[in-house]
Amino acid sequence: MLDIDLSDSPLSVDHCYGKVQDPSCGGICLFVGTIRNHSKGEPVVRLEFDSYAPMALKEMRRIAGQAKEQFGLTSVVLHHRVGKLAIGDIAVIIAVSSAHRAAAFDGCEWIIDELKKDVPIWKKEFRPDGSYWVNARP
Amino acid sequence: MLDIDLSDSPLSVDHCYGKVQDPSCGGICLFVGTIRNHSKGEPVVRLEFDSYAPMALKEMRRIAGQAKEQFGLTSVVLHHRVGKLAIGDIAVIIAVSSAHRAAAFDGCEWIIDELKKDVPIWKKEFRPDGSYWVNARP
Amino acid sequence: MTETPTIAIQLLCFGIARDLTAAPEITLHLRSRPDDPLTIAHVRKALLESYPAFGDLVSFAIARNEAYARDADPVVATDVLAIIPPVSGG
Amino acid sequence: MTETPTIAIQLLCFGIARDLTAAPEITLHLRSRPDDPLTIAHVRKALLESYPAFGDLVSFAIARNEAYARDADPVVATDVLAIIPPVSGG
Repeated sequence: MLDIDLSDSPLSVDHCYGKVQDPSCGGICLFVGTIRNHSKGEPVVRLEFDSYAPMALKEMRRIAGQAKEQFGLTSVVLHHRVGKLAIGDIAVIIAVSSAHRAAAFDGCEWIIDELKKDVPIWKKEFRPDGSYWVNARP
Repeated sequence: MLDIDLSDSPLSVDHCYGKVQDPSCGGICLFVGTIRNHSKGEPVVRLEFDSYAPMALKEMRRIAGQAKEQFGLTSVVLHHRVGKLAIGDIAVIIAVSSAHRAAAFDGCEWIIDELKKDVPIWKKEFRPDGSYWVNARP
Repeated sequence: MTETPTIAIQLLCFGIARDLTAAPEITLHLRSRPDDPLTIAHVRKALLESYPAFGDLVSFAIARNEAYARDADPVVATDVLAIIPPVSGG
Repeated sequence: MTETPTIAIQLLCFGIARDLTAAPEITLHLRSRPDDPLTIAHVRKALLESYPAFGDLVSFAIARNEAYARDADPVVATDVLAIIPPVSGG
């Protein structure tokens, strides 16, 4: 099972856990990415995510499907938030279930690494001295 | 922060997530171990966990503390269920937060590996043909 | 010698691209010659000529029909193109 | 030659150990001689003599005062000992 979502509503860890839970699986790994109050030594006050939604969903589905295949996962949930977020809010949840726990850890970590490389979502950090699109400038 | 618990009440993923969530941390990894409906090809109907509670709590605290130190984690939650469990119930939740996500994945996986080696908790599987203490006999 | 007609190429703008163009979408007018058909590389070059500020970014990709495109990929007027600045999700 | 008095050693039983002894706790009576003071190894040997079924397990450890003990570790009457069959938590 693959469940992919881009949402401007708050994400729920329990909800994502419930979706991958399966009586045949013993191991579930989740990664939760949250908004930090600092970035490269600078304070961060709040944050906005822009996305190219149809392409982001396609890339997320591709990554989740490839992980399921490559690591032999049973289910993959990949939910990303967009819009305005406050410190501590959840930006992304990845939940994967597997018969073997090593595959769950490896698959979950691979998904977040790939997501950060390829999915067209952009983070704008609001600091006391202004706002910055993350990674955009050298 | 370390939070260690052995409990005969149901475990909550959201509760453990909330405990490690921290405005200074960007990466949280959780492992959830659940009761499978099969084990080594045999159907499993339900399960009981026995524990040597004071020693189990000491070992859990030692493992969590060592992981925090070794992987530079911010917080570690390690909750294990005891008593009678049904298929799909949560046996263990490990939640760790960290500034860097690679450390969160590595620390979380190390904790479940160590827990399965050292913590004095015993699983009795109830199958259609009888009940068996897991790992006890060759 | 007849002038090759121009093709209007629309480019969607996200993240910092929207700030640099001050628009959610821009149009570039490009020529596609039989001996030099239009590719992503031409679009990239035309974008940098019209909006030199894109040269200050770490990099940027161009998506065609909601997938990453390569410089050599052909472009036709009905393609949906988008500027993809360095991503920062997660 | 005077007989060395026996020491009563209590052992807590968990998991399959409780099934094999049919009790949550057993008592073994052991001698501690000045030239051969009581250790975990003696307790292990006495347990296997009184309850040979422990020999059928994959292995078992003995905990002393809520920590894994080694065979050479000394044992006194006030120590809290426990039989630790192969664990299977998680």
